[in-house]
Amino acid sequence: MEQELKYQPKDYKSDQYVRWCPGCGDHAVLNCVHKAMAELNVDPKDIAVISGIGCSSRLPYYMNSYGFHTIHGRGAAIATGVKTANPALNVWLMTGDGDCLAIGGNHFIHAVRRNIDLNIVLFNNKIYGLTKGQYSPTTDRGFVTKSSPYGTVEEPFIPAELTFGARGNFFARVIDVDLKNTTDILTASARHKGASVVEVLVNCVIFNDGIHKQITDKEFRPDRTIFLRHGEKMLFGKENEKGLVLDGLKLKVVTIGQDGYTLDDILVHDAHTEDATMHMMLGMMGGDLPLALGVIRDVDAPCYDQEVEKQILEVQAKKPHRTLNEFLMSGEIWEVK
Amino acid sequence: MEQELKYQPKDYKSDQYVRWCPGCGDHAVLNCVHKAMAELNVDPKDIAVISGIGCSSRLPYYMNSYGFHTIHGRGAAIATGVKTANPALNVWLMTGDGDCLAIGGNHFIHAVRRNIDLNIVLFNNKIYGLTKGQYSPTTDRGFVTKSSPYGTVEEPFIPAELTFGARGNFFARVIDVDLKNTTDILTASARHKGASVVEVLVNCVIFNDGIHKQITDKEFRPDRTIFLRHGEKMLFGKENEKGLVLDGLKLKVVTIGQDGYTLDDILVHDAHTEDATMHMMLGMMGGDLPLALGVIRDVDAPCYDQEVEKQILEVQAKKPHRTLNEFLMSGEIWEVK
Amino acid sequence: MTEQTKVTTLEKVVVRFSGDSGDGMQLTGTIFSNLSAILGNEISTFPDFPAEIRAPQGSLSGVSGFQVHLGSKKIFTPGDKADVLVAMNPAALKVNVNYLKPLAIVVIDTDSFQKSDLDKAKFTTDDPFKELGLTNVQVIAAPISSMVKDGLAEFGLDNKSAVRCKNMFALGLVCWLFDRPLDEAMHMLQNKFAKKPTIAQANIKALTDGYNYGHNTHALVSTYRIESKKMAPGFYTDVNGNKATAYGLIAAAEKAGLKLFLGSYPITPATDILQELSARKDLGVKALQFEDEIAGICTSIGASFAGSLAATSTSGPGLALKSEAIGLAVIAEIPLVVVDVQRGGPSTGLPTKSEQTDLAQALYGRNGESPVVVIAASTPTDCFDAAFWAGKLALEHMTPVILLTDSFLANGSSAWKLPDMKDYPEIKPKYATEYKGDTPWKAYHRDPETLVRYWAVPGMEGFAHRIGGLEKDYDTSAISTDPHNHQKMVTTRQAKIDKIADYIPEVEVLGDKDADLLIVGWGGTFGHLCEAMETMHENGKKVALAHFKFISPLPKNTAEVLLKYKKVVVAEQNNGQFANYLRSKISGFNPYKFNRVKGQPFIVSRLVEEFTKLLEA
Amino acid sequence: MTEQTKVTTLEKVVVRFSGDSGDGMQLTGTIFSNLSAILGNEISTFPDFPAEIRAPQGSLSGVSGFQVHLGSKKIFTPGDKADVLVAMNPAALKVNVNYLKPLAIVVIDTDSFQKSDLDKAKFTTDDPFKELGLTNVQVIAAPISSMVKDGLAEFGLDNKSAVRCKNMFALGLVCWLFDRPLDEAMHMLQNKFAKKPTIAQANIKALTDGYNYGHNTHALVSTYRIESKKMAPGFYTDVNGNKATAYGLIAAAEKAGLKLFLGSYPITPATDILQELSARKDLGVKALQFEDEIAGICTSIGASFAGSLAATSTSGPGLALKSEAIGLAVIAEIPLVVVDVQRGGPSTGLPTKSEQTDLAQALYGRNGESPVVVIAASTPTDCFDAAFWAGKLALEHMTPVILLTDSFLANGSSAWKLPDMKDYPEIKPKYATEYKGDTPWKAYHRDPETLVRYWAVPGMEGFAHRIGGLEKDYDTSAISTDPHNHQKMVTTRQAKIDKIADYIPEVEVLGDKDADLLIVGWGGTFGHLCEAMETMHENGKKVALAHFKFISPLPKNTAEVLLKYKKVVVAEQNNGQFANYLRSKISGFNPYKFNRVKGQPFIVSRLVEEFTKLLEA
Ligand SMILES: Cc1ncc(C[n+]2csc(CCOP(=O)(O)OP(=O)(O)O)c2C)c(N)n1
Ligand SMILES: Cc1ncc(C[n+]2csc(CCOP(=O)(O)OP(=O)(O)O)c2C)c(N)n1
Ligand code: SF4
Ligand code: SF4
Ligand SMILES: [Mg+2]
Ligand SMILES: [Mg+2]
Repeated sequence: MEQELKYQPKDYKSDQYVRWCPGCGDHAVLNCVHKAMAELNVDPKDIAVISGIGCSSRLPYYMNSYGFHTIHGRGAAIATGVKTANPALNVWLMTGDGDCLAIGGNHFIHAVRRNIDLNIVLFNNKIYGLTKGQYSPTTDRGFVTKSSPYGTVEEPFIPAELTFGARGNFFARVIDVDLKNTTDILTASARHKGASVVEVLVNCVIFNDGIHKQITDKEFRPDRTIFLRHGEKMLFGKENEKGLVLDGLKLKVVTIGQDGYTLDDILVHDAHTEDATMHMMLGMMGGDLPLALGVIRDVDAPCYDQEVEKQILEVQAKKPHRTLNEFLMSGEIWEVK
Repeated sequence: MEQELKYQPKDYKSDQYVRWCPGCGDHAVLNCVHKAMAELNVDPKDIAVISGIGCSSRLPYYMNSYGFHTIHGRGAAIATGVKTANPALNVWLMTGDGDCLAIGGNHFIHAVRRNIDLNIVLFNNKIYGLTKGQYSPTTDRGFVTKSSPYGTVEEPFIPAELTFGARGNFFARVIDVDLKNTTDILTASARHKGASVVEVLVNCVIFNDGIHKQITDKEFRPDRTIFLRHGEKMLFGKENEKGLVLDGLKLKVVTIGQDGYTLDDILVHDAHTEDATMHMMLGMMGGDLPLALGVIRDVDAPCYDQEVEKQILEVQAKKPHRTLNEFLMSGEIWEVK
Repeated sequence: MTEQTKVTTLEKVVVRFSGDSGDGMQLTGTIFSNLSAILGNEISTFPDFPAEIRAPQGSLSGVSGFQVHLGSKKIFTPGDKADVLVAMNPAALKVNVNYLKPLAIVVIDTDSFQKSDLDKAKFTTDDPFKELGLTNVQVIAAPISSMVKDGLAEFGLDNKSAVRCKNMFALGLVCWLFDRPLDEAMHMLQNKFAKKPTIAQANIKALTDGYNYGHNTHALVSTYRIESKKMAPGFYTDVNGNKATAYGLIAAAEKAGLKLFLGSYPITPATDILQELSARKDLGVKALQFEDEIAGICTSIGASFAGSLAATSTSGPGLALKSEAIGLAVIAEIPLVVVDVQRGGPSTGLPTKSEQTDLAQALYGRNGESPVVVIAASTPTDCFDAAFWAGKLALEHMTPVILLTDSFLANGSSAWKLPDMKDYPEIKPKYATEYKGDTPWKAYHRDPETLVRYWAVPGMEGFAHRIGGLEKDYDTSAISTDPHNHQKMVTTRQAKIDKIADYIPEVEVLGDKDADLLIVGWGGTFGHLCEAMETMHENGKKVALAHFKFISPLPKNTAEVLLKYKKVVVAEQNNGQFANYLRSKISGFNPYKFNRVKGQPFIVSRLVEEFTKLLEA
Repeated sequence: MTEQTKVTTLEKVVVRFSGDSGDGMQLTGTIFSNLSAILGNEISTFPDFPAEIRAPQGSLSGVSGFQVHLGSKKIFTPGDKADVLVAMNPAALKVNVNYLKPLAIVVIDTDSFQKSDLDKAKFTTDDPFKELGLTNVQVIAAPISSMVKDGLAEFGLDNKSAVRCKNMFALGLVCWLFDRPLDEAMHMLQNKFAKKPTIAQANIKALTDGYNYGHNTHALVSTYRIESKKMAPGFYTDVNGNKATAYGLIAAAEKAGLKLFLGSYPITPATDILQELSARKDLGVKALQFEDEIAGICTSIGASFAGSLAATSTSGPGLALKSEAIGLAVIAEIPLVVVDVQRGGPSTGLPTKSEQTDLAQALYGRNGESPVVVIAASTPTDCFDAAFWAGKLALEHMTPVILLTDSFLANGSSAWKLPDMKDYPEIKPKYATEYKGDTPWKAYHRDPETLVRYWAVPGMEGFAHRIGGLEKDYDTSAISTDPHNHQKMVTTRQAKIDKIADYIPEVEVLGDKDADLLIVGWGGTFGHLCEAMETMHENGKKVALAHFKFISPLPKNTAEVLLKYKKVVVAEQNNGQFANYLRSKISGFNPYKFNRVKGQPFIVSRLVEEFTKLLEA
């Protein structure tokens, strides 16, 4: 599809000073968002960037599009209204792990279930940044924060798992420091029709510095992460020497050339398969298995906003009246003379 | 564990008239709850039955225990408070598909994630009964209700899937008409330490009559459902002639003696395995596969209410002060004479 | 009958039980009238036995009836026409067809309205109501026989004995309709069947089941008032307050040339608005049910941001949940209509009853200085105009508008002259394209006259902007924490609402110019207050009525009107919320208060009594 | 300086920038004083160069300083002691040690406080603050150098040039502290480095980064007032309002012999209460963070039902979210403390600013007639007593109590004499075991005197019962829709709250018995109003102050007090919410109003000015 690219990343930048801390991972994501939009070639006037409250939720101010910085946790519901009212808009939801999964958890799972065509960017720094360091629903069990001075006693949500539990059809995971892939995947998420969830692992340099270090640092990344691409083998490691195979209902890491495993044994990633079993297994990796990055699931399904429009057209095709007066006159009426 | 059974089901019955419609599935569940409690042999004074709002949520009034009929959707949060404040209580949450999964969705997934020791009974009639017939988050796509006069355009939640997506450790599914199993499984759910979710498929004879008929009717039940029991083969059919096997990452129905399948090939149900992959596959069955009934997952994990208590004891073991005055005197103070 | 529930507006009521002679209607009627007497009603009854001793079952001549007229006082006759008819079979319906009031409630057993039953009563079509021309009755159609059979399964009765209890099911249903506790009826049944405890229990069970059925289904019963005595020429239809509200919103969207969006969540007694608008896909309405009330309002806020006329509908507890989001709409200054169909509170309270207890919540239920427009509808048909006004003010003044109706209006229906939309004023939101200021347009630049900010909608070229819940700079529209700016914005948001007084009608005073007593009311009590005033006029008293539809801001002439009369009484169905509000706004205003919080409409005779006392005080 | 933000209570302020001579402190100070002048402040500055021209880097003799004294009027000197000190290295800290006010804010660059730096300034330990005896200052310790390096990476400057911008980072931070917009400073930098655009840009970036750092971390800066001039003998500690609130709740639980439970969700400026109580596991407190504000209150309601002293803490938007659940606590009649630390509204508003704009929401923000107790704390240390009272009234009167504090109290700290719990009254909830009625106990049976229902807690033998949000029968405690019963319950719930007036102290009048003007206030403005009164006394004016802690119900002598004075002014940080409430309660009360909604504390001199005008009017 050859199309003239009319926009530059800067065309999406607003004139507001960016208020994030120096070194905050959100800066990188913002840049990637600008780039992804240029890539998508969409007119800034047709973009609506919605957010809740949190450091990450300030992003709309830094966009030169239409934007609405709303209230804590309600971004998903407000974005649902924007998109349903006007499906022609390109609607993004910028949200943090607290905003999206604590107070906003319900709107999030319902937006995902309805498969409304939103591009949801979940900034996961495993902490409440804006309120200065309390634990969030993604904070690891036992972690000490300002509101868990002796460590949390809760199991964290795994955003991929919750998304799939809520019938999600698009889930991707990226890291703030990987600008190239983040841009690409934001672009892919916007192209997906339906609710797409992109979890970005971001660093909060002030209140949770280094929380993703064990994964995102250049030295660990090749061995502790795997970047999934649809149709490609699930390989990772510095030399792509390792891969994933299925062992019963479990995924297993093997080294090519060891224990008799060859490249042929390695699984091929199918992001488009409807059954979510494998996507769930991939999304849940971690610990001994590499953390999955990239688009884990990307399946087409009816979009809420489109279905609403379609139903109106179907009904209207059967009924002639279009104005209130016509409608009322078509009902049970009587005349007084 | 031989223990004298001191209580009869009637000891848990209150003197209030039961206000459900004749033929409503909730009556049966109420009876099973009474029986399960007798089975559990727990003193009514140590039971707290919490509910939100809905027809099903009126259940606490029909119990002779402590009870709290709260506000729509908030039962899970209120029950969390009851149990955390006093872990010695036996706490039940009675909730409907609307109460639990629409307005109450967030409290539900968080209660499940925290693994607080609640017995959650989810009355799923796929409709809002109390408000007279609007669709709920479990209503099938396309279904016509008072608020979806042209059919819904939403994908329903599957409670098992959402529970697992929220890190759930106990999930069971039963049907209102099967009193024996419902009683047993309610008992098992109460014995489980942690958040246990029991989805009961109930009939709303007034606003959604027959919604589960295709599954619960005696004639269909043997072929369209499978009752899972930990450690037992996954068999079903009138003569237990059919069973489930694994075909790659998919479950498949086979007939014993056909296509070379023998009893040995049939999967054995392991409700206690930590990995939820198989439980998710079982919970998602339907359509061509039989609907899974019984306890699908039952895994031990730390309980929130217990962990909160434990942490207090740990901290107290290290600090001598127990009163506000002692604590204040141990801080940074100065004296004016 | 001083107080009753489902049949709310009537102070006297006629109930007729009618069925086959074997259906036990006499017993049913007797029990009902006895227990009404026990509850303090005056009663007059009329048992109406069939002429033939053994007429064929189901035939017209076999119909047996029992009529009860009951009320709080002065019941001299068994009444002419029935407000409620229980018709156990088609024959019973047919013989009573001329004895029904308009919009009477007719309870039928659908199990006895099968083809063969209709034949016996000599119906020729399968729609007996249509055939009888009964178009303006409210039918509660329940499968009574089969429910009774199901409900009594545990008693092991034979089929016939079981079905015989269906009269008690019907009685239970009527008891529910009139909020009659069942205890006395049970007692009577126990006595009557003292020797047959199983039959007693079965009858009691059927009675309870009928009650519960009514309770669980609410069976859509509405109340009826004639709002105006003279009917102007034109086309009419019946409409209840919820439908009128729905149509008013559609009308406003039409006049503004916008799509109507409703984000909502079911809640009694507001659900009908969602249901009516969901069905209006033919008119392009997007009325959608979301996961809760917060999502209901938040999707609407999103839709408003995207350029729709957006509304959300709820009742008290739902309004509480929407508080935070209303605040967002206030500071974002976007148009939004919030309909609150008031019911009995606090908390879940009395979900099917009517009150005016959400006024204070509507005015004050948000953090910060957070002014909104508050409007209240006064009759079922006025809900149309009030909703239209709400849409108009929201769009033209870029503000949330809370429209208060109540359960009584919502379910009450009236004859309604179809409005001609040509008679309604234009609705013209001020779009950013109309901005003519010297400096480049910013999101919070205002029309100097109305203080309304110009509306820019995503998709408009050249007006991309960001809004949100944080305080904004008056000039640059950027986030601001400047103290002076905050004061200025707080003052401006209030002034914007206050200025709306220039765009709404003044409050009218009905009745005597030189009245000795001014009655002040608002919202759904209009009919009763008006009737009370008229009755007092008939008694030769000089009274006037000032009834408020616009509450925030108040009409410009409010202080003038209220301070003109020596005696003023503010009558409302709460503990004095409007009176307090008026006192906080108008120096020197010290009215009497008449307050009832019973979940019931006012009773005209009581109003007259109390107001007359005030006059004499 | 009329208005400033983070350093809130001062009308004049002294800022000192201090660092090595290479650190650019003169430029920093100059820019800051210039832009303050541009913003309308009077200023007086004092550049303080090092004695030696080229003292060794980091040494005591190399310290260069620039002091600015600024305020709204009458600034004659550069000031004696600093309210804010920027110390770029340990030497700068040391030379300024004697020029700091108590609780001054000290900004340091932690990157320059390493061992080698401390050595150069001749520190012998690794804790310079301790070594200098600087225990009562507020330190903002930021890794300025490294953040500047990181922040400027994109400019490709060499390390030295980059680090040289650290003065601008410090300036940005101070600008944030005083709410100075950066535009002017940027302008000056652009001019200064006109020929080196990269350097200009780098300096601007560092400036912005410093501002953002302050903005994002808030760097925990609090305000300080001396509440009482004479200190009674005893042990003291510093406490801010949030901590005092937390301790007050602990104290109430202790006195009642109950566990304290707090269900909460973080929100500025209330988070500290959750954090302080989370750390009090040593005292057995269960203070837990839940998924949102609704879960916060609902878990607390559950805990209350289960027999704890339960509380929830939040700020305005969170209170809005809790509205529906507060209604449940009202109708269920269970004890519950809801702490609302007010901040600037509406909506998200100005989260770090202070207002009194949630009073109306606290009083009225629920559906139905839903009365609660409302209390407001008047000083940081009074938060302790107010929270104790809240717990006591909640438990002894089985009701939700809303405790209003505000951002100013919450973050303001005071010297606090440790309370001896023996001096505090007992807290005795009425348990069901104390019920002595004739009929068997039911959940809504009441103590005839207080109208308080008896408390039965799960686990108690013989008192199992069901409560909920639906209206209950006065006698049987079963669900009831009876109109008379509803009226009775509505009246009783209100009467129960009204009766609490018998159990709280009367409002005290401070100042002149025969005052010409009575100042009326409530909550966190006490200090300023009191100071205003005292200043006016010094000016020979006769004024008095009635400051309210108990708002619903009002103290019994309220009407008497308010109607006694010829002139009364109600002063509050909102648009008149308390004044309106008083007017709705007290016939004939027509006060003047003094209202400011700036997110800032009152300014005493303005109060004096305005009140004096009123006296003369
Ligand atoms: C109703 C409400 N509750 C609480 C808050 C306070 N609050 C603001 S942001 C936030 C959490 C932010 O965490 P997250 O969403 O992870 O964003 P981050 O700052 O980490 O990017 C909280 C609790 C609020 N603004 N509104
Ligand atoms: C805040 C609030 N919103 C809405 C309602 C109205 N309401 C009561 S129950 C209910 C749904 C009931 O459905 P479900 O939970 O499935 O229970 P069921 O009646 O089917 O057993 C609704 C919408 C309410 N009572 N409170
Ligand atoms: S506090 Fe954390 S999340 Fe917020 S801007 Fe700073 S680094 Fe980013
Ligand atoms: S309406 Fe439905 S769910 Fe409610 S009681 Fe009747 S049958 Fe049961
Ligand atoms: Mg976060
Ligand atoms: Mg349901």
